Amino acid sequence: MAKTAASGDDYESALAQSSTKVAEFEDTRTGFVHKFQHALHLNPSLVPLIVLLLSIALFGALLGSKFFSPFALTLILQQVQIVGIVAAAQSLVILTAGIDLSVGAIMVLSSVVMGQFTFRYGIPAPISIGAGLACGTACGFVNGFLVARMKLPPFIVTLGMWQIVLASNFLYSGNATIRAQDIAAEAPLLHLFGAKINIGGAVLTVGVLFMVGLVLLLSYVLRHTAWGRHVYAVGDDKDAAELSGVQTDRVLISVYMLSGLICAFAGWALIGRIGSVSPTSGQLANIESITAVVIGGISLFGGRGSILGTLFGALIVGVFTLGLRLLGADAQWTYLLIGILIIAAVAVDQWIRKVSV
Amino acid sequence: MAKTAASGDDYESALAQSSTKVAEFEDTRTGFVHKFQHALHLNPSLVPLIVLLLSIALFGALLGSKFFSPFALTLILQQVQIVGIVAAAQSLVILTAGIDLSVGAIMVLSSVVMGQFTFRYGIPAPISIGAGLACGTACGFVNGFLVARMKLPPFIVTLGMWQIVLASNFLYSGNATIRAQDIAAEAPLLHLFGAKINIGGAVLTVGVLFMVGLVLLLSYVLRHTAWGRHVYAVGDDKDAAELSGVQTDRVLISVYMLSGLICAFAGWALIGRIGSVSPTSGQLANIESITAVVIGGISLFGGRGSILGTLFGALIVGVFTLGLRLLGADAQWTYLLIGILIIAAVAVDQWIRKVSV
Amino acid sequence: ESACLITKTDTNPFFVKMKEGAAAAAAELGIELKTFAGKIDGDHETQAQAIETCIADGAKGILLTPSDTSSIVSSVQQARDAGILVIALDTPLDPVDAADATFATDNFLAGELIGKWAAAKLGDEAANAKIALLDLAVSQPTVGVLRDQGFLQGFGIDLADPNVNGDETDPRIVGNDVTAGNEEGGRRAMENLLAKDPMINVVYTINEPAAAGAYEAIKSIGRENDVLIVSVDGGCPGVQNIADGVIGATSQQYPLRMAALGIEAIAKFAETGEKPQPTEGKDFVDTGVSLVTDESVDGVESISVSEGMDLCWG
Amino acid sequence: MEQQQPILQGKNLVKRYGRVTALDHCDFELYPGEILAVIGDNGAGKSTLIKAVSGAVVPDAGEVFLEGKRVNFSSPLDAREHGIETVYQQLAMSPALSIADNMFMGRELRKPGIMGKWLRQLDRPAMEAFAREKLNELGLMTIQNIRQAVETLSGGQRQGVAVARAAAFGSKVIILDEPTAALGVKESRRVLELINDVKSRGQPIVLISHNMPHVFEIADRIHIHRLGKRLCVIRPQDYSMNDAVAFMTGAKEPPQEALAA
Amino acid sequence: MEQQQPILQGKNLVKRYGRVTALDHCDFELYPGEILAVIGDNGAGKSTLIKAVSGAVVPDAGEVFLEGKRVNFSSPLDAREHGIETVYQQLAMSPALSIADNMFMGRELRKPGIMGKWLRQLDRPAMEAFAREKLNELGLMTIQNIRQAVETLSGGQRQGVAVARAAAFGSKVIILDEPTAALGVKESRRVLELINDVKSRGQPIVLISHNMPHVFEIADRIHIHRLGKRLCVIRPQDYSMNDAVAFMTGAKEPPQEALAA
Ligand SMILES: Nc1ncnc2c1ncn2[C@@H]1O[C@H](COP(=O)(O)OP(=O)(O)OP(=O)(O)O)[C@@H](O)[C@H]1O
Ligand SMILES: Nc1ncnc2c1ncn2[C@@H]1O[C@H](COP(=O)(O)OP(=O)(O)OP(=O)(O)O)[C@@H](O)[C@H]1O
Ligand SMILES: O[C@@H]1[C@H](O)[C@H](O)CO[C@H]1O
Ligand SMILES: [Mg+2]
Ligand SMILES: [Mg+2]
Repeated sequence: MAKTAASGDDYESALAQSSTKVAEFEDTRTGFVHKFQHALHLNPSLVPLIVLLLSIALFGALLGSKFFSPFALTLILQQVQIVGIVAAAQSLVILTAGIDLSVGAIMVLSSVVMGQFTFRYGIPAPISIGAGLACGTACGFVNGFLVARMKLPPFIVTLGMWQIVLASNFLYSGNATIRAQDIAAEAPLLHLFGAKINIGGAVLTVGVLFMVGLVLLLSYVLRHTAWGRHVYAVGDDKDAAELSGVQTDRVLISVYMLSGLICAFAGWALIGRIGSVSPTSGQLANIESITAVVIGGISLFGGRGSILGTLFGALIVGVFTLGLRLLGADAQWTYLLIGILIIAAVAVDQWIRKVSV
Repeated sequence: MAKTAASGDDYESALAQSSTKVAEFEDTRTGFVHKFQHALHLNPSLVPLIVLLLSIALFGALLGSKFFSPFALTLILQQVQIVGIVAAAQSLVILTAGIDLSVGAIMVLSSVVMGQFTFRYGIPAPISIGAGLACGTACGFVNGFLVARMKLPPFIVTLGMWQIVLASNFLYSGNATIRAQDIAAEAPLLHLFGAKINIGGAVLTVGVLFMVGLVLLLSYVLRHTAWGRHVYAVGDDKDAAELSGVQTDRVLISVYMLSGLICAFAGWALIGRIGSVSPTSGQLANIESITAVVIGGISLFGGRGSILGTLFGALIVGVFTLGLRLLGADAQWTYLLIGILIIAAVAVDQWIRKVSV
Repeated sequence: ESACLITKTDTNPFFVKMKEGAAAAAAELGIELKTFAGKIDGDHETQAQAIETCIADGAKGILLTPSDTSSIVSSVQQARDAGILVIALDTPLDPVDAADATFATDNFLAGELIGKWAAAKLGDEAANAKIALLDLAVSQPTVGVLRDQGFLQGFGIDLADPNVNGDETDPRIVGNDVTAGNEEGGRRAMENLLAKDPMINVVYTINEPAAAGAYEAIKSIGRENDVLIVSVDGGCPGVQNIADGVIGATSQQYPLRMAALGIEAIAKFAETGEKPQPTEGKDFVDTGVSLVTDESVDGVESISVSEGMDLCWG
Repeated sequence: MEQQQPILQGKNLVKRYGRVTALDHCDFELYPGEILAVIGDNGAGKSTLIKAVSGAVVPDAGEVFLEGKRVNFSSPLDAREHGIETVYQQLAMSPALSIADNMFMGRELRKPGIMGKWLRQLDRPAMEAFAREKLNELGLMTIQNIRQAVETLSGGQRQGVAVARAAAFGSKVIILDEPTAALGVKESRRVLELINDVKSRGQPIVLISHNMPHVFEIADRIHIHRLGKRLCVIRPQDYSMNDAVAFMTGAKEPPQEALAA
Repeated sequence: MEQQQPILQGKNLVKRYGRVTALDHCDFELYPGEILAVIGDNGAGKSTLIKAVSGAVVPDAGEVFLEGKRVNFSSPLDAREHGIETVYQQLAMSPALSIADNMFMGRELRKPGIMGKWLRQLDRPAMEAFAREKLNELGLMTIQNIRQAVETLSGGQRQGVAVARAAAFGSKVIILDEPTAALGVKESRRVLELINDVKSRGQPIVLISHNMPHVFEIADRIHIHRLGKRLCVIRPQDYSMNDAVAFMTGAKEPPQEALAA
């Protein structure tokens, strides 16, 4: 035993001359394929974009100009806008390793508040809209508080809120619809997101632009601000984030509040899209938004993925749905084929990721 | 620098005399409360049981004999049986850090196969039932294969399967219900799980006993067999499990297959419960089963929790639902209150866990 | 005395009104009313649980709008065995006599009326019509099938299997899509079918919210004046939409009447043990259906929008 | 030194997990400007002790004092705001985030001008340059890509990032839980130099380590932990490494005067 | 020894992650019955090397031979079935499971008689007794509760469990990636004794370590890794620790004959 430590004399004296060059290796691989692989490796959110382009190409080839018409392509954007906006909210929450099952309910309640405040109480539309947005944010705050401070599982908190908010929505609205014609006549501001804009031939709605703008903005915030990094850190490993100085509770609460606010905007956009204020809308918003998020490559375990992917995920589903309908599949077959295509889309996605190391 | 290593001579020679006693500490805390806390610490699945007992006591106090009647109490069991069986399947999948959104669809398709094979093709009931069970297992195999071998996210795989299986169910059955009267007359074996058994005054059905037996069996298997430990290890950290010698793919595929098989049994039980074979059943089985799992204390991130908790979770929801209905709340108020109660139940659960260290 | 009302959902204004009608009648007759509903249309398991709860609760009678007309029969039998009067509202059970009585709209007839009206409205052009069918759900619940097939029958299209939507081969049909019976689904389904053929000129919708959504889609391509939309329900917003030219005609049903009749029957049963009798010549008590439109056509009986407004609900 | 008031002190700390006792009425003192080493067997309770005084674990009983004032840290953030910077043994890092993101977590640099002020944009280049510099100082020349996610680093590289983070941001007290465990010969030596630097700036340091030569080289005092308790405190000049190892493994009884220390 | 056929061999192994090169045409040989130490800077690629030869990572290029036969391990399980037992640096353990469950993961003991044969019941008492014994052998006397979840163990206790697992189950080759990094003085010494035991049973061992005295004490040959490559192989009796450190940090050029080794 004595040998061990004894032989250790001064073995560190050589360190003074040790190399101080940062390690570098030449990469002898060249060519387009390799460059492309490398680009994918650096920007994994491009992968769902490729899948999206592939599916557009597929349906374009099958359907020709019927699908490649400006009408069909902008229609997809319009059909996707509500899910896209809600999925942006859902992405934020899922990035924190949470889940928000109350998005659809918050969206509908907010739109009902906007409508009922205007029509039942005669409050001017801008104020009613403000009230609707505040309502969504408040619901989000309750979610965030219960998750962050009470440490309850997000699934249960938002499941409970879903039931609570939805029931409140029905009880408050008395299930009454406010008709599009009345809104157009008396409070056209509620229809703002439905307004059409002609950009270089393509007809887009304010809602579509809002969705795209929102995703770009959130993408910037998530990548380039401290708050954005903290969202990822909380989702990645909450304890580690806390230990390294992130105010995790505050981040969580702000994320759920922002999610609520975005859902309220989605409620406003919903009025623009369906014309009327209807308390029975948005029943599939939960599952559709989570689907978009997962197809877009964000991990349900939090901390990994990009919100741009979510937008592509939502569009992929939109392309499949419209494409299959145009191909003439009936409702039940469409439903079945979409199931297959979603699995196929993610399989292609995984495969691209695998080869892009 | 020289000092470092040089002074290290032979500092290990003292080791020969080092103590060889395993560390032990006296615990000076005594009393019932402490014992109770300690029991909870060792068996976290007792926590939802306590919440369950508390809620039974609550509604008992509010409703008296209406609720404490053998009829009402066994009714809860009967109402919970389908969700309970499906939630057992869901628990297995969630323990592996997966999720199974196709449970409800597999259940219904299996029951439809049992019914249609018997009545459309005139195959003897036992064989048809076998076909239904095989059908559920096969669906589970597809899920498992895609998750384990293709490495696709379980959420997407089972979401896709949900759509595929549900649409197949509608297409295959032509949306036709097989009536209870016909089943009773021609294939009473399909009604087996609905058969009533009188055990000391309480009326139970075969389905209820099956649910309880299934949960106990799975609980044994998960705790006391190698396969059970592997299920936990895969959910805990799949890479680690793989590195330490678990055949993770095989475990995953077996879990999804077993889940499919259990769902097929749930389909059989469903025929017993509703009398007929109806392709529109089970639409809420996904969300209800996941809810039971999470209330029961299993983590959606896998690897933690006990299947006994799931049974208590399902019963907690059953107690709330029946209790509130008997109290006369109307449907929307019931939903609202159930939302609140579910959050409260989990909050109490968290609180008990916190004090039971 | 207590009674239960179990509806398919309680989010559809149709059922909300039905509940109000029942509550009003119950208050008048001194009956305690408990109400239950499925979570979504087609959710018959929650309805079965509700029946069990009513039995546990000792109710005298149950009013039920069944989500699955044959599946629920076993639960209904259980209630009847417990001495409870069970009345089906809106949708008959299968078999009809599984309930003690049925107060309902004839949904097939409701569809047939709007089908006939649309065909008559188009006149000779009916032979070249391009028809979109906006149904309820992929699971094809019975109301959805009855109305859709009734419409096609009225329009003069061969039904193939009358129990299945979408198996027709008539080239005038552009396609079927599902709406979930709300505005959002109505708009999406309409857009999908318009992308397939933008020249659609007849739209059948399962109900008026779906019709309102479909109208938004049609309006957004500027064809709102070329397309005929027909629907079913006769709720106040729907009738107002006829006045505004959104919908051409709708088949109005009377949920308040169904509910009130139901409660009265239960009160009577509790008092005398007497059960209600069906309408002459039918196996249920027909609570009536009327075609509401301001553009009446020959050969189809209709009422005006202002009459419809007086009778509307919700 | 002991005559002074301790800058950080724990009294009678107890922490139990179910039937497991991690801290058993343990005391702890850190004096201004000193390097205090904490040594002890695996599982003796060293990490739990420093977690208890740095807010990462709330003790069941006992008190913590910072500069003589009783404190109740409810989170590591609390302790950090009081100037206690800790490198935990399990290395609190966000695996999917980059080296720079991790180093600046919670104190990010923003771009100068409107980009930073109004758009709150992070100054990635500055953060990355700083991170690269700190890692070079530690001799971690093998990190090829400063944008690498921390989870893709080698064990030693990861530890280097954590140590660099703690050292980079000045504070009242620095606590290092086995900072050199995964480090190579060169990198370990740099960390020891760094500890001496920090000390020369007047900041006290707590160093947990199993490396006796290192401990005896740089510690001013050595806290020997055994079975959840402070067994004794010795000065490296008074005892040999062999004695220290004998005390901590229970081979020898500690001397009376050291017990009182 | 070198005249013999290597029991485990890697040739020209390459592994890249994006633009990061972890293995750069690296060779590796382990001969029967020897203790081969692998040393090198942090991030030099040691862990990647042993992952590549044990199936945990599939190299981009290069070949692996076991007893002269080309093998293509696609998973660690593959390698394990061929008798290669590895303790990875990141310690592959299931955090929520108990010590005994982890030690026997994949080779559980079943109860004798029908309980085991028909009900496939695990023999928990036997597994726990065995685990306790192995941990005692390693000197880990601080584990109070053998049923503890691994995630609640101290850093060193956890490493002890991993090492005990590898040592307990005999195999052709044992690979240990920094097995003593988190261990205390006593526990490290026990691991070295254990390695010598294993060697005396005739099984070869690969030991990655940053502890030069340990390496020079027990290694038969030392593979020096630098910048993703094998720089040279030396025998401890031929060179001093100072030389080894100089080679691995790039302070000195390695001698010609060692390059050929
Ligand atoms: N969450 C926990 N649950 C149960 N026991 C725990 C928990 N955390 C720590 N312990 C136990 O407390 C004791 C002290 O652990 P601690 O991590 O403080 O040891 P340590 O002295 O830092 O050891 P090492 O040198 O190995 O890092 C150990 O026996 C450990 O198993
Ligand atoms: N998944 C990965 N992605 C990117 N780079 C990686 C990945 N895994 C390893 N590397 C890089 O490969 C190089 C070699 O890592 P490796 O873990 O083999 O080093 P090591 O010699 O074991 O170091 P240590 O002594 O610190 O454990 C490092 O520069 C590391 O950053
Ligand atoms: O009759 C009702 C309503 O018309 C509703 O729109 C759908 O469900 C039916 O049963
Ligand atoms: Mg420690
Ligand atoms: Mg390594």
